[in-house]
Amino acid sequence: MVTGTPVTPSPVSDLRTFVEKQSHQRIFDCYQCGKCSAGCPIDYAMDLGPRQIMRLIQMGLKKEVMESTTIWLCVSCETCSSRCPAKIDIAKVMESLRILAAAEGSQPAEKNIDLFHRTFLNTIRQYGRAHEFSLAVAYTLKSRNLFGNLGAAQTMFTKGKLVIMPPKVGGAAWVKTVFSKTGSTSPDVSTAVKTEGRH
Amino acid sequence: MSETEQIRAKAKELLDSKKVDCVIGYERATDGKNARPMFVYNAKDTDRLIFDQTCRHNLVRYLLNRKDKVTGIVVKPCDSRAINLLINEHQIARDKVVIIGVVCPGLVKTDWNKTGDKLRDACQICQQRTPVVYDVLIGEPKKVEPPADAYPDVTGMEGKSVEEKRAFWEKEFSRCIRCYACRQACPGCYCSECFVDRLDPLWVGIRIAPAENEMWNTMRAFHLGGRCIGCNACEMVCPVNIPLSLLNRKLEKEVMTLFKFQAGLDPEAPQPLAAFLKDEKLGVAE
Amino acid sequence: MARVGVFICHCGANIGGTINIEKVLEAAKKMPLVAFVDANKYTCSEPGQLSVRDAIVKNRLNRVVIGNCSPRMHENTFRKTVAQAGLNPYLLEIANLREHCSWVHGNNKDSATDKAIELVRMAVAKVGRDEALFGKRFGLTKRALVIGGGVAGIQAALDIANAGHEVVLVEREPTIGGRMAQLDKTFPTLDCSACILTPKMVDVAQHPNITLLSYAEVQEVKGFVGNFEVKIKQKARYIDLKKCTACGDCTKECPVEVLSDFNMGLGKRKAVYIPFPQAVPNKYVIDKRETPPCKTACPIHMDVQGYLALIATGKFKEAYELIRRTNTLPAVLGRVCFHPCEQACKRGYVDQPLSICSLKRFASDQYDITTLPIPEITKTGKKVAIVGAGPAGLTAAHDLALAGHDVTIFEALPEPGGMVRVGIPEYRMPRPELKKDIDYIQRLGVEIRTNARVGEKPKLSELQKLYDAVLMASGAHNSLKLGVPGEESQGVFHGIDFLRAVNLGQKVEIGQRVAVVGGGNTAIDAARVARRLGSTVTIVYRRGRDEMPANDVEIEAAEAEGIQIMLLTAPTKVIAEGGKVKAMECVKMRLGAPDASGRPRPETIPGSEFRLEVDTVIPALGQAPNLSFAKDPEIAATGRGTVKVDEASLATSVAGIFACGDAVTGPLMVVDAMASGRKAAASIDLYLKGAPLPTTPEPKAEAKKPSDEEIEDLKEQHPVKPRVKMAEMPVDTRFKSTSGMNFPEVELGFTPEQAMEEAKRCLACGVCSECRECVKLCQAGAINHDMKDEILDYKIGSIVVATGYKTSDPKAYGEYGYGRLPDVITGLQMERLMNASGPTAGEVLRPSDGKHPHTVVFISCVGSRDELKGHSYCSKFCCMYMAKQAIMLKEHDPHVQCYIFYIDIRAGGKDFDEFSRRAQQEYGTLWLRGRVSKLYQDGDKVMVCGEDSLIGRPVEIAADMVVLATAAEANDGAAELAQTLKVSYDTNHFFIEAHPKLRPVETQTDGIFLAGSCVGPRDIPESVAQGSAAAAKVVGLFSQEFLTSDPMVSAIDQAKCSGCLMCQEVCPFSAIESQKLRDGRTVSVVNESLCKGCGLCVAACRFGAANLRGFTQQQLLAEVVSLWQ
Amino acid sequence: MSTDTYAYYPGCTLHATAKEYDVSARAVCKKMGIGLEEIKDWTCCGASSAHTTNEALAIALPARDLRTAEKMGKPLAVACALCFNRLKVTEHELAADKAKMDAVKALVGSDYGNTTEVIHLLQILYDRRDTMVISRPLKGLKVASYYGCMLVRPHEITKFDDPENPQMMDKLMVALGAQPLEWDFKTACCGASLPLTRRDILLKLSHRILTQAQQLGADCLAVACPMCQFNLDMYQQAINQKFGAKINLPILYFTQLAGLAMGLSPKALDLDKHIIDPLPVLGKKGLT
Amino acid sequence: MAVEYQPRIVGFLCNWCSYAGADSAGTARMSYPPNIRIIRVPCSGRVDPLLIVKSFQMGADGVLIAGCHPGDCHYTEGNYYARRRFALLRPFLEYLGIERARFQVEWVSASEGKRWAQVVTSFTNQVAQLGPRKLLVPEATR
Repeated sequence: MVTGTPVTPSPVSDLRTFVEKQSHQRIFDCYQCGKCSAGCPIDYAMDLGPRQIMRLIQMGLKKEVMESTTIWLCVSCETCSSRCPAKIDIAKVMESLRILAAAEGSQPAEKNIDLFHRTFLNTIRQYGRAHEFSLAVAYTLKSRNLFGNLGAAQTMFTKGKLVIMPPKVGGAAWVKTVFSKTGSTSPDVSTAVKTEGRH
Repeated sequence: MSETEQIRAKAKELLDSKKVDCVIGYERATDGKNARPMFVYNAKDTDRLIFDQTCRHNLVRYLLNRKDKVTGIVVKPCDSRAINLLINEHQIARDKVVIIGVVCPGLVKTDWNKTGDKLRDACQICQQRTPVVYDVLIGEPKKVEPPADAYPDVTGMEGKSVEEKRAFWEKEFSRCIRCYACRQACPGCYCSECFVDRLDPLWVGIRIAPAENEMWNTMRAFHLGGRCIGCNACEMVCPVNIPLSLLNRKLEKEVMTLFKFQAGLDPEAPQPLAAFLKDEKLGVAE
Repeated sequence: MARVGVFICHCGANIGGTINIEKVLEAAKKMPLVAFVDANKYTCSEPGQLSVRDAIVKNRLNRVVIGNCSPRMHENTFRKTVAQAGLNPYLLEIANLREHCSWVHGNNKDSATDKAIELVRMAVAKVGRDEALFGKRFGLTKRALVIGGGVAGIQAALDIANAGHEVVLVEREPTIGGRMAQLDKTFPTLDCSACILTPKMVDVAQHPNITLLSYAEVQEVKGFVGNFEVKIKQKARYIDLKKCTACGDCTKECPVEVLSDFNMGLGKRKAVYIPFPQAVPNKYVIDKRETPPCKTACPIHMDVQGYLALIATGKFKEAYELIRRTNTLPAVLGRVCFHPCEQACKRGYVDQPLSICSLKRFASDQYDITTLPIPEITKTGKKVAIVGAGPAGLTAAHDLALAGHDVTIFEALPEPGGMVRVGIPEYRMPRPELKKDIDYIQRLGVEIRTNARVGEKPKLSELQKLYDAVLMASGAHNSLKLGVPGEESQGVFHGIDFLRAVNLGQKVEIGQRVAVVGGGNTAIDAARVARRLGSTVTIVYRRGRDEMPANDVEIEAAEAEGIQIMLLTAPTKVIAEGGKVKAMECVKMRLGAPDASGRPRPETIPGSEFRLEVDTVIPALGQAPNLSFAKDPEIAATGRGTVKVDEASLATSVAGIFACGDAVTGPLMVVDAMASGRKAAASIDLYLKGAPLPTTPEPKAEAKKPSDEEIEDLKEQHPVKPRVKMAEMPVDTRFKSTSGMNFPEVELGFTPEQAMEEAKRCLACGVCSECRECVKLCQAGAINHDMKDEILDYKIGSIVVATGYKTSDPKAYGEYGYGRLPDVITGLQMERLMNASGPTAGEVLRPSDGKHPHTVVFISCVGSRDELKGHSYCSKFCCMYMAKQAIMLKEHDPHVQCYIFYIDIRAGGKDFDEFSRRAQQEYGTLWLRGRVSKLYQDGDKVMVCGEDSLIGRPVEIAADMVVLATAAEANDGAAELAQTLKVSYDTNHFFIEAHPKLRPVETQTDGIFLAGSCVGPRDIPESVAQGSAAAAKVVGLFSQEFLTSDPMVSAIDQAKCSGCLMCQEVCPFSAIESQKLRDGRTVSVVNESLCKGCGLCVAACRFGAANLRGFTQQQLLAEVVSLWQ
Repeated sequence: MSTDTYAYYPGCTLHATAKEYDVSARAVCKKMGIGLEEIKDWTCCGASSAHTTNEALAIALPARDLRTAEKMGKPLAVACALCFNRLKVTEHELAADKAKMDAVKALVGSDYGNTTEVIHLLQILYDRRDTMVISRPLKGLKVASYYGCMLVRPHEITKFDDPENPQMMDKLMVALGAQPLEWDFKTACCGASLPLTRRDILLKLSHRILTQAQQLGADCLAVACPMCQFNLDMYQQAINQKFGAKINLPILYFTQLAGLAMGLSPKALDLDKHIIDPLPVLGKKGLT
Repeated sequence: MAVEYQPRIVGFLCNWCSYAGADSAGTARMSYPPNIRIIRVPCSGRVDPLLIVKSFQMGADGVLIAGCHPGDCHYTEGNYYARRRFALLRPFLEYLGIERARFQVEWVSASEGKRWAQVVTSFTNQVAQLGPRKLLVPEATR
């Protein structure tokens, strides 16, 4: 629950405008039935449920939204979207909020998750494909969570599932260029990439 | 025995036996080359009757003024379809006509005082060589193999761009002098008061102006949609040579593809615009 | 000279807020014919109308344009207004400035104003061409039709009837009462639904002015207000309403049980049933669906489902008696029938068809036929001779004997039974069983003379003299020849001759190595007999396995017995030495294009000849009739050497002589022969009575294959359960002859347990199995299984539609697991559980284990307010009934704790909100705000995952039972009915009222009114109120002696009409007739009382003769042209 | 029957943590005469990370692989559920938005037409389940089919079975002679990409799924998603520790079970690659 | 999309379905382009081709006919005849140089206010894209 001093709702907010444009979802279609929160497997771990995020967007309370753990904890399992009686793809809304956060470089409430995703993308950028080993190593170092993942690593290794050598792929070069073309973060491919015939 | 002789013989027999009180046929026009309609009331006049490739008039039109009397009439295949049309529209009764059907060699281009030997364009692509209805048939029934495209002229027109079409018809229609000869010649145009003559509602302005002409020519053709039997009488009488058949035949083609219907073949079949199928797909509102 | 007054309405800010009225008035002033302009705040208000009237009078206006809301709203209002000012009401036009302009262009005031000006200009142009119109008066039938017998319909019917008018009340179900009858208590008063409803239902039944047609449906509605012509289909109830006393005896022995729809699938009911004890009419009904495919497929249409149902319930005796009703040779058909019924059996599409044939045999095995009573037979004194004691002849004899004729059968062979006796080997058809069936026929008084070969002694002509009718049922006993060289050699036996000899116990010398030629049942029989005679047997067949005509079972059995089958092989010659068969030369075949019989034509493979070492050849290629006896009198034959008969009557070329069976058709299956015999008997009976013979053969009924969807459903409902296999003789013991050349029966038949288990597999396609047990039990003799649907015609003056609603199917919500999780039920199901006349007699028990639930969770809006899986609308009464059920549950059992997940509590209504709060205040129900997202089974609990959005935390509740408040939907067939009535309906198939606020129970069609939930979800008080409201409308209508027709109808100008009659072809109401004028012309004229003013004739009329008043060509053209002025 | 050679997109994990999926998939398809041609130089689909932070990438990366498949002119068989999801989403987004399509063309090649048919391996096997030659029916093996999120959601994009109660894998199991369990967690989330970051959540979610299956007496879980397999398999001990549970459920790929039923050897199906050793259970049922 | 000029559109709406549908669009305050001028007719089958040709001749940029969905006609059959008539007229007008897109028939029921708004919007845009029609000179008599 959002507590604190009285808030002044602003139904027409930049936040809502951005989200609606980015996610193609109609925020005001939500009538707060709560089915999203009810079905969200991670709701219990979030400081705000998906329904509350929707509400906060409706009210234009950006700060609360951007500081919530919700948008980072969402794993896009789409359970909410597949059951929303208002046909809102809530997962997509969450996605758009992460994109907004990235674009604004705001401080994520779940640093590690953000970090994980960035590290993951970096491995792709390097090799063209994901490489669990280097991902694990890089992430572990950056997150300073040295022991958490050792166990898993070992078992995997013994099972011969852990490939130490990163993959060599023909497409790697291409991937690099795409990364540079699309920039580290960009909301929409069509805005990110300038093509002929578009002005 | 030549067609002409056969026709004369039949006409004579009909008049002698009083089966009919008039035979409508063709006689030689005063230029000695063309043909013109002839009403024979007297058996002795029958030897003036002729038939050849100059007999272009669709005589069926005249039956409309003789609804109650029994009439003998000489018809070409296209004309014969007009008889079915008029029966279908309850304008004439089958038992009031004795039909002398003639297998058609196709008409030649004619003009005053001269006859060509080239077939008329319409006759070149015509597939109806034998009358569809008759009491006596003159000549041997002919079957014509339908070509790949029965409407080359229409298809050509369809190929044009909107601008071209617009320009084309503007050129044609602006020539129209609204003499209504086309209407008078047409066996299907028998309205007691044609929409173009109506002052209330005033569908078409009285002025001779392209916009008005367009309205006239469009609706004349559309009123014949699913009814035109393709005798081409309208076009033949047009003093300014507007290609009216190009309009008629477009509708004929559409009616064929949309409703699988051809006018004048069956006197019983309901007209396409007075019938429907509940779940037909016609490409509107689908 | 037209003087037009233009009046623009501000409609408060609705129009004025968007459109610049001043500008509009300015523009209007300048329009042609306009003599006066003015604006009002609310033109429809009393002062507004007054100002219009004054203006008309003061300014001598003779035409009026009003720019306001949609004409569908206030056209009539202002027609009256101008009429009061002395103008003809039709000299008025409306410019729709609100719905079509200000309300849709609010974002663009300027262009809205421009548009408004043009709309007004169009109206002015049109009004300029308006003419004064006058309606015609016509009479009306003061009888009302009420469609739907729910509480709304009941109320409407009663009110109309009490006002002294006749009412026809049509209800689709067997009882009236509708949904309300299913409810237990009603909110907010908690009085018992039945207690307040049933008295009304009884009133309906007893009211002298009400004709109650239950189990009936409206099929067609013609005509117009005051003069509707309605066709109503009265579905066959199979129970005579006058005789039925509702004693319920009929249900006692009914073997069929199906889920009770009245109890929403909780609990079962019989095929003959009454929905609930207080049903009105208080009469039973038999639930009979399609004719079961087995019955249709059976040539003698046996009540298959019937005797299966009886066997399943252990009523073997009754089963046999039912079989007897249609089948004269049960013991025979129980063994050797090719059972087309089994091919048609729907269970076959799930796993395997029922073993109908064997079950029939089982029934006959159970019954001692010698104890079968002989019915009363009244003799006619007529005598019939039958040639041949085969299945056809015997069946005919049986039927004729029952009809009271004296029947004598002349049989050429020493034993009766025909092919069944001499063609089919004993191991398939034990003689004693056959004898039993024949004995019974003899007990009916039929005389059978064996060794009496008609043609030799007696002659056919003699029979003709001595008997009143003769039936030729002489069968087909001549073997077809192989037609290859050497066929006459010693050691060649033709199939049927061979079998006949063996079956008559004659000695037949066959060799060690036998080749049987052919693929039919005869071939298989011959082979298996030869095998039993100790030979090694090879079957030679020219086509492939799939083409073999013999039953698969037989073929498999043959192989099991070690008989080799040589496919795609044909004999070319029989090689003999010293007249004795030494071998058979064969050639290999390949399959070519299909032949006439549809089977691939076999072609020889040149050079593939080979030699098959055999000493005996048995060609079994089929049989043909022998008609040598039918020479005097000469009986006409067909090219195929069969008797020529009349298809319908089976009469031959000679009067009084009939023919049936193989003699007519060539070799048939036993059951076909019997069918043919039965048919012959029927026409002979007619012939003897001197009645005319049938002239048209009855059409061959085809059992239709179920659709793929249907098959899917069947698979859903019925788990795979393979057919019960009956015991067979072990192969080795099969060949020990019982006596002489007779061998023991291979199939040993079902044990009672097996039989019942197998019979239980029946899917009961027809629901009612037509076992006719109920008929025996009904003392009142009210049951008639041959009842047919009938069509009733009524003249009706006005119609009230009250078809109500149904609840949505929650299966759309996979996350709620309805149908999978047994303790998840719907609200209506809960009503039944709580109801004293419900499946649990009012004790709320959970379906899974019958325990009392303690934690019950309600979920609202299942199917409502859900764009994704349901309807966008709110079903309105769910919140209230959830509260009610929560309260009642607590009343039933104080230990119960209820939770209600709601989104918004919709409790608008007198005492509603108090009631919903009482559920929490007094009964401790907890209202939780949020929509449940997931239900799952956890042990014997149903876990409910929701959110309480007020604390913003997820909620999990372990429930014993979950109730889904499913949405209220338009009833089945609502849209179709709307089309029949030509009233409009919305995308949810709810009917559309003429105006949502001002005309809530009217439709756009005069004389048709609406009541209750067919318009949208309504609770009881509203439905009742609407019922009365609709009734009031009807009574109001009926209070008039005459109605005035709408003058906006077509007229045809005779001067212009050329009589092409196109208008008549397009008129949907046959309102246009031909008329011959004095001048001899035939023209069209409009019958104004039939014309509905659609104007199709106008568009169809090239001559400009047809015109539609109020929408004339002139008016519409003026509107078009005005746009460019 | 539809095409019999497919372009094949294994996805990154199938070359590492989910090797056994790749192996068994290839083995089974070989056995069934289904050709799998691994597309050349395929690159990562971007997984969940791309579309959480950079939609441009999330579309561009899969598009490249789609184009390669399009060039091969064969439908694209996908093993990893997550990849399948991303490829489908891309296909969908590009069809819906011309601007995006143009942008993507600029990146992957102007000749790309977005015509590739993306189909998941499970679908392929399901469609052919009647033609399978079952030599070792999985008699008495109670299987809890676990579909996870990525196959079935969002339904209007993946168009894959019923998102709430899918049946494909269950029906496939029936065809294999196994006994699928009717349970309610077929499409519940296992914790997805959280193992490294918020393992607590992962453990909780997976725990609930596993206990449900255990309570219903499952012998093993069948999965179609490497991520699910990894989470449920790798962290079972951790779950047992954390929640004091005694769960020991092998997490098998449906391809492995299919292979088993078709008589392939456990070795050929890499059944030894699992953390929770399936062999004991299978052995008990006489399936090894 | 941007409408650069304001096309003039004539709409013939049947009273029972489409006109009512347009009403409900209004009641629901759905906005659509203001270019259409609605002429109310009892049934789409009432619309004489003369009216359409006349509208075009007068200078209409587009003509829209709207009636009940097949099967729902208040007069049972009216829209079936309309469907045939206009199926024939449409290609004929195109043949005369009036683009197909300028003449449209739609089924809109009384409850489909939303659909009506969409129909009008897309038709208006579609006509607007074609730009003004070239009329025959001099323009028609009024």
